[in-house]
Amino acid sequence: IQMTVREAINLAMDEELAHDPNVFLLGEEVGQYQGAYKVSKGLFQKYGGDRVIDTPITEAGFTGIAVGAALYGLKPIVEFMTWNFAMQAIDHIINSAAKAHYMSAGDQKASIVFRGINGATAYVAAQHSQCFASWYSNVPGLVVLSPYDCDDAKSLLKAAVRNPNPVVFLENEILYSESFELSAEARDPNYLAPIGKAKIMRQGDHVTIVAFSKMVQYSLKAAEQLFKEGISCEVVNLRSLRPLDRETILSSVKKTGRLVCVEEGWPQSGISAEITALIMEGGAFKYLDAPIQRVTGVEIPTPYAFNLEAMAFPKTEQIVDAVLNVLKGAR
Amino acid sequence: IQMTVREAINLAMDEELAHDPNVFLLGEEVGQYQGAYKVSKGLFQKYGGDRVIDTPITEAGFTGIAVGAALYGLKPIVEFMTWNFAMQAIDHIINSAAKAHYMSAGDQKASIVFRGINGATAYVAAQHSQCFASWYSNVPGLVVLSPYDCDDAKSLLKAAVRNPNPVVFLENEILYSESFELSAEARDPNYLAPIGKAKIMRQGDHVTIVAFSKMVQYSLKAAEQLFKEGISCEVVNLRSLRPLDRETILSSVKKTGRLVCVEEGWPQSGISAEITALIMEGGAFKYLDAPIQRVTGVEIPTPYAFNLEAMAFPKTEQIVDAVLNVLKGAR
Amino acid sequence: MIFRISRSCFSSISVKLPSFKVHHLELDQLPQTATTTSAELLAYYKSMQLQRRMEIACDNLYKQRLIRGFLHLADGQESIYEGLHAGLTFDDCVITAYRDHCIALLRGDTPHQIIAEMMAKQTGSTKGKGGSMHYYKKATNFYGGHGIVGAQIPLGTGLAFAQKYLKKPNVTLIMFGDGAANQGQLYEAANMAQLWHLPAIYFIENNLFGMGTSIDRASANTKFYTRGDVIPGIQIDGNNVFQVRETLKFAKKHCLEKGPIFIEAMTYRYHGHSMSDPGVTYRTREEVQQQRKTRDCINYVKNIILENKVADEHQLEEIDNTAQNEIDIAVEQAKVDPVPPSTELATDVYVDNQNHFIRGILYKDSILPKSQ
Amino acid sequence: MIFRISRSCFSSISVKLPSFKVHHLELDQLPQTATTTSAELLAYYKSMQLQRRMEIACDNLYKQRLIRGFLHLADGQESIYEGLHAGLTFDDCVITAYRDHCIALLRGDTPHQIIAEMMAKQTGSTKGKGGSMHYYKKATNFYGGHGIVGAQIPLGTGLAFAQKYLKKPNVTLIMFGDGAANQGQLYEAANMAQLWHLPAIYFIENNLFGMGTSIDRASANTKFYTRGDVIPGIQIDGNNVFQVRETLKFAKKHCLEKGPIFIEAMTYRYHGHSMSDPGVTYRTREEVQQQRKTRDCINYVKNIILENKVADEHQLEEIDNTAQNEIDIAVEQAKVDPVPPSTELATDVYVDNQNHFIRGILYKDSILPKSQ
Ligand SMILES: Cc1ncc(C[n+]2csc(CCOP(=O)(O)OP(=O)(O)O)c2C)c(N)n1
Ligand SMILES: Cc1ncc(C[n+]2csc(CCOP(=O)(O)OP(=O)(O)O)c2C)c(N)n1
Ligand SMILES: [Mg+2]
Ligand SMILES: [Mg+2]
Repeated sequence: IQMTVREAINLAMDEELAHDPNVFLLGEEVGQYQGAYKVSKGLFQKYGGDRVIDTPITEAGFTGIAVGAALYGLKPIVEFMTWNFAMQAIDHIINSAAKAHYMSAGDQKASIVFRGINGATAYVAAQHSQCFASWYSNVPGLVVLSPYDCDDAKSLLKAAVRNPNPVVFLENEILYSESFELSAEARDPNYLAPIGKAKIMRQGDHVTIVAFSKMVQYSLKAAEQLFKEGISCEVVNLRSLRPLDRETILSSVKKTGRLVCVEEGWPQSGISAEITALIMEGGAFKYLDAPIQRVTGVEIPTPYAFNLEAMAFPKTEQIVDAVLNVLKGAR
Repeated sequence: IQMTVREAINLAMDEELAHDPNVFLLGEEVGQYQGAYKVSKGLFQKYGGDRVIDTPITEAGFTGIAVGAALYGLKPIVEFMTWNFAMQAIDHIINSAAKAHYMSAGDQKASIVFRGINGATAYVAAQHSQCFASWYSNVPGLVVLSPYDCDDAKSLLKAAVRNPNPVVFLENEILYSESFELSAEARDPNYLAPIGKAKIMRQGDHVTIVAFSKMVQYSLKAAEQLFKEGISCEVVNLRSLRPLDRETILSSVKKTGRLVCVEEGWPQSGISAEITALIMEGGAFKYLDAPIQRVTGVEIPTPYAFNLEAMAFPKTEQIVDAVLNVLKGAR
Repeated sequence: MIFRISRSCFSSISVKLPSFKVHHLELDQLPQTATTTSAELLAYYKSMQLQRRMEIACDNLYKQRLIRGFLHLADGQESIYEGLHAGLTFDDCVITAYRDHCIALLRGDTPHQIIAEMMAKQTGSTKGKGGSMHYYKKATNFYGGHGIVGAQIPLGTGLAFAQKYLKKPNVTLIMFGDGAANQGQLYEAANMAQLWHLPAIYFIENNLFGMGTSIDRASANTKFYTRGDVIPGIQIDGNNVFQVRETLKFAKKHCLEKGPIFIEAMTYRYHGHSMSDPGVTYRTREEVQQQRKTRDCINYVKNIILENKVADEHQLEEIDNTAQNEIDIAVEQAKVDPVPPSTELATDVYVDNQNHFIRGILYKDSILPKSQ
Repeated sequence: MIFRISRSCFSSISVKLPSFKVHHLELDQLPQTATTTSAELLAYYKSMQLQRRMEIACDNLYKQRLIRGFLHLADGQESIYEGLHAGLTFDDCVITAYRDHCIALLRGDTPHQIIAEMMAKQTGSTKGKGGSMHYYKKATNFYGGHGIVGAQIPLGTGLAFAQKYLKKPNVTLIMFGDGAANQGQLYEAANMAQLWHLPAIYFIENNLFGMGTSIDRASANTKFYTRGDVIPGIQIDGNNVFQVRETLKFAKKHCLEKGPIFIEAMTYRYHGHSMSDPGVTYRTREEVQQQRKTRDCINYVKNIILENKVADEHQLEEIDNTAQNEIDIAVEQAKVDPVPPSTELATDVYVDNQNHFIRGILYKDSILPKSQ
């Protein structure tokens, strides 16, 4: 069956709310309004206001409350209307949730999911379209996931809810409305995706393209386009940004000898920077036939103007360009 | 003359308060108490409570107030007792300060310095010893500086205060009490360090060591120790994390062909990851004779126990080890 | 357009103000009437019509997909902006959230600049960089235009701090919604404003909803004018331009003498929260109709004009047409304006932009600092 | 140690409570007296002595550099911890900030575990991982031990949320200082607690200073018991263990029936804020002496014991000695305890730690997941 990523996330939450009475959803407009982006559609009607909870616009407060509830033993899903607003609450994600288990030598556990849209949303300007992938994945104690398609969205979100650790779940607003096939495996309500495993979306020999979220789509398109020119790309969908799937990345690069990293976020100390460093220290350096190329968001706050915004984030074209570069740029 | 880094920062603030009546300092305990770490010693007495301002323990509030004052045209220095507490205020640093100039197409300007101790402080455990260098330096619109010695501390802080952009200034508590020579140049009240310039602390040929803040010290010690074994290390003190001094880093690596990056923070998407990616794309890849090695904080929340804490952060020993590795690990 | 008006432009008309509610203040400190003139009434009427027609034009442009992303319209709330404009000067600062077009207009942007901005054109107020939520004008002390709920509150408090620091005889008006009033940063900022006697006016536009959430579902205390705790507060009818104006005059004086104050203005937005919200799932169509019919802020001025025979229906229609015409011209101009040139992409990141390396999507497309 | 006491252990003694101040409550809802027994008096006395001597021992250990980093002592404030312990059960949650040793003791940690933790030993409450600011005990519903001012307030509100969600007949006590009371997250959390009728007790330990800043320099409203706005509040003498206890009993009942409540307990810390603070730059030595002499919380119990001839000076001294002895033994044991093994460095980062790659200082020293 086909469904949108919005529906896949909705389905994951629906199943998890049904599966465990200690699971609840809270956030701004998640209940009666059914979600600012309608991701929680129908859940308030189905599970009631005690389990699908509308909060005031107080991110620090409700995030702290959710972490506290998790420490007691509940399993909250916190929806941030966007991850941009979570900056008001980031202290609770890092200091109250991520560090609690370690500081208490295992006494305090917070099984909690923080989810919402991350990165560029169309035409909303600088304060509403930052990518926080590298910040959160910098922090030990957190699990950080970023789904691409419906299979990812559903089976990773379910895995996140059942994970005993705090999980940061980075969604993409533009993907919400895109349709994908939901595989038979992912349709099974008992199926959880393995956390920490990347997914090879397309096999290839000449070059590896590593991407996550919306950028997987452009990478696949680039691979398709390049295939017509006789270039065979392997496209790796990271899915998990912490832990990173070191084996899959390293073995793909060892095979192809060339790597292009794609991300929507800013380059400096981004995900692609980490992948580059991982190649260096993970033993794949000597297999590299060309310097790794990054394809990233331009280093600017996001502009509103449609034409400028389009220039601010990677598209198929630049990925193709980067692949051609790494193929050309042998040492 | 010799002075401590604490005194150098104090002197910089003293001179800037004297230089420009629109400069003021605010933060918790900066006034009557003379600073939790005594960095603002004597300033309240000298400039009075209108310019050296004690705030309640409300980071989000006073940071927002300082940014607002900067937008009006004042030049605030905001002291965070530690950068850990600035997570409560990070939205104002990023969304209110860093993005204002761009979103307003230049109408809004915020000349403001956010400063305080960053990274590991001794024996204070996980919530008080996180390094935020990579997060802030990820963000366009910010300038991010991290001084090592007294020359850096004084002349960079003065440059930060006069810079027209929001500046994040990352200090180190352990260095506060360490003494360094203040050069004649830096003693000059008119001298400002150039922002975006790294400093070669020691010339060398066999390997480049890049570090910032406290880690420069261990790198210098490692270089000294290795020198006795006939290994010549070039030690680069980054000083500016945004903008990075690409030329200095690249040309050093082109010369030595080997690179060790040292940082106290967590590795994933850290500063060293960025330097690695920079080498790749900046044209130094082909000069590399061995994979770049990172020497970083262990990927854990900081433990309190003295013995564990000592194991959590890089020391001279691991830098030496890394240098020997890159020298051995030729392809 | 000139027409004869039936009474002198300058003879004064007295208007009775609605009752106030007060917190830590005495009712008799506040005026019971305001005076106006024919000229002023017509000016208010025209300006409020201009605001409304600008908002409606944006609605249409959005439906044509010529404006995109978030768009928060303020029609229904025009008297607030008109009143604050009348009660303050350009030396007083104003800061607000994303529902900011009308304030931009009153602080000196033209309808053309404002509309062109939303249409993402080079001629827009911020050259297309900010869009609907981000207008500013330092020259008239308008500080935005903020997309993060609550963030403008400490920022505005900081503007007031600066005014006091520099000994200016001015105040800062900090506008926010009933939803934003629950943000902790309000309490942090207001505490400092009171401790330090800052000239800060905390102005709550209570339009009964924060997105789809009614005030009673979001706020344990819905008397927003009392939310400053020890800080005095006033509740007014935001639909009454004169009460808004007089309250701001009072507040300004109060602030400069005693420190901060809270004002809660009861108002109503006709549109949904933003364009994706039809605005009638959490409230009824009838409720919106009822508000329009009985409490419309432009009608209120219109009625005074008619009652006092300042102008007749026909003359007001002419004003309406002029306003509409002005907006139409702005829209047409904006439509043919150029989009920002691609060189604008990487300007304004820093004040000294030319000193900075700005990486492109690919490294080879990066912009180098001038020095390199 | 056994000694004869001069009256029956169980005959009840009535104690007059100091007056309350109330906000949105009636004074006559609160008790004027409390009853106690000889046994209870002696138990309180002993427990409070144990707390104080533990704190003093830490002070000494700090001076010997056997405890390091931050150390926030609570001597002077023991009656608060004793009173909350008496007024609640282990099914009620407690959460606090970094001034947390005494609560850890009352929630079941031994002096040895507590002291060993500060001395960074493997036998410490959290194996040396948390140190002085981070004690926890899920088994008795003690949730820390937080180093970020104010963070425990929403967290505690979340514990109360969970209790209500799971329909437990219990409450959460959320402790914080006068300084923390200005944090915006308090107002965000309290708003939700009131909206959702959560069983949350917001308990302010008002020791007149946040670090070196006196309450009047930090708070526009220093009547902390009124800071919940529409939430009822009570101000009490924190030095009176009975008033603390009775107020908590009242508050627990109130919470379960009606929702949150604020309590402000007036108290005083004898030490500086932490060990780097001599504590006498922003207040005088005389003031501290005066507090010790006239308002000490242990003396208060001691005097009741003596007045009621429950025990004599000599017998109390014996109790003191026992307490001291217990602490001394704990200290000696902690001194010889081993430090945590290096294998502890990378445990407990995740609940399922074995599934995670943990990078070492050098890549080659990384810990691989079990699967690899
Ligand atoms: C910190 C933050 N959280 C959430 C949002 C999303 N959001 C934008 S406006 C809004 C409602 C605000 O309501 P109110 O303050 O009453 O203002 P109004 O829109 O009614 O003028 C919300 C939830 C945001 N922009 N920022
Ligand atoms: C967010 C944050 N800001 C600042 C600090 C530093 N700090 C620790 S305790 C403290 C004073 C708190 O005072 P109060 O709340 O009155 O508690 P008390 O220490 O008096 O018990 C400060 C400023 C911190 N730990 N967290
Ligand atoms: Mg509203
Ligand atoms: Mg205190």
